[in-house]
Amino acid sequence: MNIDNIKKEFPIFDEKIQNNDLVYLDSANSSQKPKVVIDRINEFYTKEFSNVGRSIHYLAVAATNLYENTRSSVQKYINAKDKNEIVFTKGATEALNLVANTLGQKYLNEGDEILLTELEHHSNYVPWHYLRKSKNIKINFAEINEDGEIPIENIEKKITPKTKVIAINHLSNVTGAILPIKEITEIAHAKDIIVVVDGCQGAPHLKLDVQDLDCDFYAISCHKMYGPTGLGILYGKKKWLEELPPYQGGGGMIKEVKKDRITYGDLPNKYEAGTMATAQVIAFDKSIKFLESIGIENIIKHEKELIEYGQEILKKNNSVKLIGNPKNKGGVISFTIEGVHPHDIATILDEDGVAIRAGHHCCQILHDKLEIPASARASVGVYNTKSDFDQLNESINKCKKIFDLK
Amino acid sequence: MNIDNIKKEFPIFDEKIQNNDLVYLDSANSSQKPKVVIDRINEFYTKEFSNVGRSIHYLAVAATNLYENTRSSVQKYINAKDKNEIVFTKGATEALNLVANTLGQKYLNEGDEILLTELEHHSNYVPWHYLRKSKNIKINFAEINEDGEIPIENIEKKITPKTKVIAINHLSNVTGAILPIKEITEIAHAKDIIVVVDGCQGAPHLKLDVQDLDCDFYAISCHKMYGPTGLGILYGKKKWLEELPPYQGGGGMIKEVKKDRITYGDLPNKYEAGTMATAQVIAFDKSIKFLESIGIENIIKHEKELIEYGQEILKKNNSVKLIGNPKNKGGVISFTIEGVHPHDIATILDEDGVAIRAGHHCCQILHDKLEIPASARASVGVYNTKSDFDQLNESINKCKKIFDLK
Amino acid sequence: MNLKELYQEIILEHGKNPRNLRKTENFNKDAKGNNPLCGDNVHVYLKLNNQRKVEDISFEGSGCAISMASASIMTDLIKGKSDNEAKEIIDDFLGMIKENPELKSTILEEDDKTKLMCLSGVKQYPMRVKCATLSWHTLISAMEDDGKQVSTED
Amino acid sequence: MNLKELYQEIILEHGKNPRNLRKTENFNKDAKGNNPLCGDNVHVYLKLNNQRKVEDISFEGSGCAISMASASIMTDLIKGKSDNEAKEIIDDFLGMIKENPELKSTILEEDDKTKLMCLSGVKQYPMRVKCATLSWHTLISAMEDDGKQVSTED
Ligand SMILES: Cc1ncc(COP(=O)(O)O)c(C=O)c1O
Ligand SMILES: Cc1ncc(COP(=O)(O)O)c(C=O)c1O
Repeated sequence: MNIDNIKKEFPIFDEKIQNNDLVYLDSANSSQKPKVVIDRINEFYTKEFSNVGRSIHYLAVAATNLYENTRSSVQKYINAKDKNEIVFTKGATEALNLVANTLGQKYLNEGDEILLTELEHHSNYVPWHYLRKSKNIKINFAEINEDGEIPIENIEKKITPKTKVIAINHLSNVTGAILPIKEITEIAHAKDIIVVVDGCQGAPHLKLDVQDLDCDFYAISCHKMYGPTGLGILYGKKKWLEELPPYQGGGGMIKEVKKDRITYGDLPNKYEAGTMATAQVIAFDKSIKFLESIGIENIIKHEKELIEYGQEILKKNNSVKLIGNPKNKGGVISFTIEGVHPHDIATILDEDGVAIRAGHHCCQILHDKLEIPASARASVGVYNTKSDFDQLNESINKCKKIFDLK
Repeated sequence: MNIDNIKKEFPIFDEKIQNNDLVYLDSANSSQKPKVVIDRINEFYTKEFSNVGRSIHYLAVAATNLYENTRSSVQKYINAKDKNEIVFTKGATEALNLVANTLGQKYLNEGDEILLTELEHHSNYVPWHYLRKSKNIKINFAEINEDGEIPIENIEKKITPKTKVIAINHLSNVTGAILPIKEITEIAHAKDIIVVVDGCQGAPHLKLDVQDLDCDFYAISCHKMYGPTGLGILYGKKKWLEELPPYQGGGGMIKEVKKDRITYGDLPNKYEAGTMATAQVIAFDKSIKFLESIGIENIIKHEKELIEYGQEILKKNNSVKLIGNPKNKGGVISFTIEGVHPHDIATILDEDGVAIRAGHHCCQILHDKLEIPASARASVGVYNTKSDFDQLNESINKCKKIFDLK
Repeated sequence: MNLKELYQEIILEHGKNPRNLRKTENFNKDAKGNNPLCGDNVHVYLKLNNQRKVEDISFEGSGCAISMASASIMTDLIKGKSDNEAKEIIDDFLGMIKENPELKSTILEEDDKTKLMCLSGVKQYPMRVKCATLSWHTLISAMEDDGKQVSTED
Repeated sequence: MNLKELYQEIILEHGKNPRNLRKTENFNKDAKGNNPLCGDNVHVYLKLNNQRKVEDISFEGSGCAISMASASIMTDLIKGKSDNEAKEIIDDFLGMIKENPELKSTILEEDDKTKLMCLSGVKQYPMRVKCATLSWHTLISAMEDDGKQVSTED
């Protein structure tokens, strides 16, 4: 599929938003959905619906096969060694909670330390904070440099003999900085430190090879990856998923249930309690196929060009101040305008059909560090074009006019 | 909407399943979806998609309103006092895990007792079992009588001064027994015992008034209620949801995040961490509207007629042995055939397009008690008709023939 | 929708140069408010004298033009009023933002009413309503001084 | 699909009157297997003598016609074989269920092959394959005697 006219695969762009064409620059929040994915959901509910893994009638067998098929597709897409290293969750947030909770149950002890970075999303901080409360575990933060990156030295500096886990972003949803996961993992593993990667922004925009990265866990958010809402994925190395205790308990994850004891099922069932997001999992196969049909190299190239163009144009616009300047940067540009609060920017841009996000983007630690209460963020997906940034810039100028800026 | 020809609202019945009409008797597992619900998902992704509660652009505002709108619809449908007593989860299993986990964190202490029944689904046992392991809490089981019911005396008998929680099924997914929740709650509350109801089978099939039932928590599975997969609901009394700690941590559930402390948001955000199942929540509004348009009284009447007819027909069939005979019974008939294993029954029925479930239906405790390894189960939804039971009976006869039974 | 109605001259001016953006010395009532969605926060300080008159009112915080203007105008209008008058003005303002087309109170001068009405532009911007009302809800909380932190997430 | 192929005479007969459904006295190897999805479980007992010959093999458990017949036929054919022969037969059977159209092993008599081939009907019923293979996987586990419980969920 050619990325240059990929936009037509996304039906939402046929719509007018308050009489404007939609300029969607909020993909880091959630991506739009291609027709193939929407159609698959529709088709499944219309012609093939059944719960999976429970009944053995025709529809149930077919649905179970489709469900497991997606697991295999994901395995291949991220190059996991084993199909059972793929666990479906309700989102990346649940995936990270699962890891923190089960490590807390079995692996971490009072006084142990967890290393995060100042770039972490709340979803990769609050679950660890729980362990701080319940187990007296210490949390340290690797600092950003002035470009909004986390240089590897800043990680090394904060590793102590008590560090047991490093939990880090793959691609910052504010500065766009891409973290050197492979290098971090090497350093960490040499000291027996587990590496948990928040791959929410990495998975849709970077080449993913978990064996190459060698991280122990990788969390994915499917709705940011051209997939349905209500679905996430946890990749975990088999040895961990086998060793750690289960997370939620319920139907489907057990082996034997007696009044006085319970044994748990094997992978991947052990971590998939209750009826799962069947239709969403089945449709997500189409998201993977869609990404494959474009090719991740083409996506990376396309998004790099877009971001370079966007940065260039915004840098020329005085009043606009870009946040961070990472050498290795993904499809996110955050900025402020001196004298205009990001919420006012977002409202004024919205009037032209330009959808961006304003706020702290679930990264309060970072905004505190930068000493700003909020920022505006434009983020891209496969469907964006350079003209989207032209429109963004034009609307920013309108904003400046309203606020009487030069 | 007239329930007598409601089947045409469900597109799946236009399909042929291996050249047969679909006789779907597996609704207790998951219900089929009406066109209005499928179309709503389609429309939302096609024309209106955005994440909710984060951005402030047009699509995000509209989606957020739709999302909250479903919350209000659910509140009205179950007659909750407050909109914020409705929490969206990924399923009933997660809802029950949430309750057990947060009660375990704050309310329950070593030596406390939890009272379940022998009718409980694994999803309403395993989460409590975790507390047995982590907090040394004791689990007791109220026994079934020979009709497969839980008479109120059997509950009372097992209450001790240490009982802190009673967690019970509203409607058994094996025997169909409807439990007298209101009476149980009265007895429990007189002794300051919290009542948690597993409403998976109750919500789609019974009149729901949580204020009248007066239970403290009620868990709902949306995919069994003509709604999308990957969605559940936890109803909780406000005082509990306010008092108990949060469950999963992440974006959207916080108030303030600092490097050394975190405060949590108010209800309902406190319990909705991360990106939620946006499209599913929005579409579920149509499921509620669909149920309302038929009227729960009509549904109850229809399903009662079906079950009486089904029982009558199966009772006449020698070889068939019904499991339980509750006076107050919902739309579930479980049975065995002497000399034919339930899996063989299911396979043979499937050949005629008759979809039932075979196994322990996530109720191993009950099957142990009944001293059977498995059973066959036919369960109904609004779309079933008496002729479905005629076909069931005919296929059972085919089964008997293959196994050479009289 | 109409950006001109939202960002009227008065709003922009108050947003840029908010009045009473400071901390009242010897305040005897105060409360904090925040909006977790956008990170806006405000701290309102109040000095009620023995006659239950608002001798001074001020605020600290940061936020968008709408929320700063709203807090600025609010503090301007409330200063010098009795606590009952203040409550009437608050109710009137919140009622206007919520549903009423106009302000009803007879306490305010026409001039002051005009200022407040300028904030009515947010009605067309549901996500911005909270920006306009946060400082007002926080003021209520300060007057009741119940120690509860106001949140406008809902 | 074809129910007649699945439920052949031999299957029904073995299902109804399973051979070796008992517990070998003085067994020296055993393993348990279960299928959490359907609740089937099986316990295989083995007595290997000094010449590594299967002196006795038996099983306990409950399950559908397919799984009972499969365990019954399996125990019948394995009895008296050396452990290497047993392994070859197991591989052959599992290979046939998985992909091969026929059995390849030359160890078995034609008659015995016919019996085993009767189980090939499950190929058309993916959810039932596990029923046919559970006892075989459990036998492997017993022979390796690694103390691990077999599960066929996967
Ligand atoms: C009585 C009962 N409780 C709990 C559950 C679990 O619900 P879910 O799988 O939707 O989480 C079910 C359905 O499987 C059920 O029937
Ligand atoms: C970097 C990062 N981590 C975690 C999350 C949380 O993902 P989800 O909301 O899908 O659970 C997000 C998205 O909001 C994110 O951008």
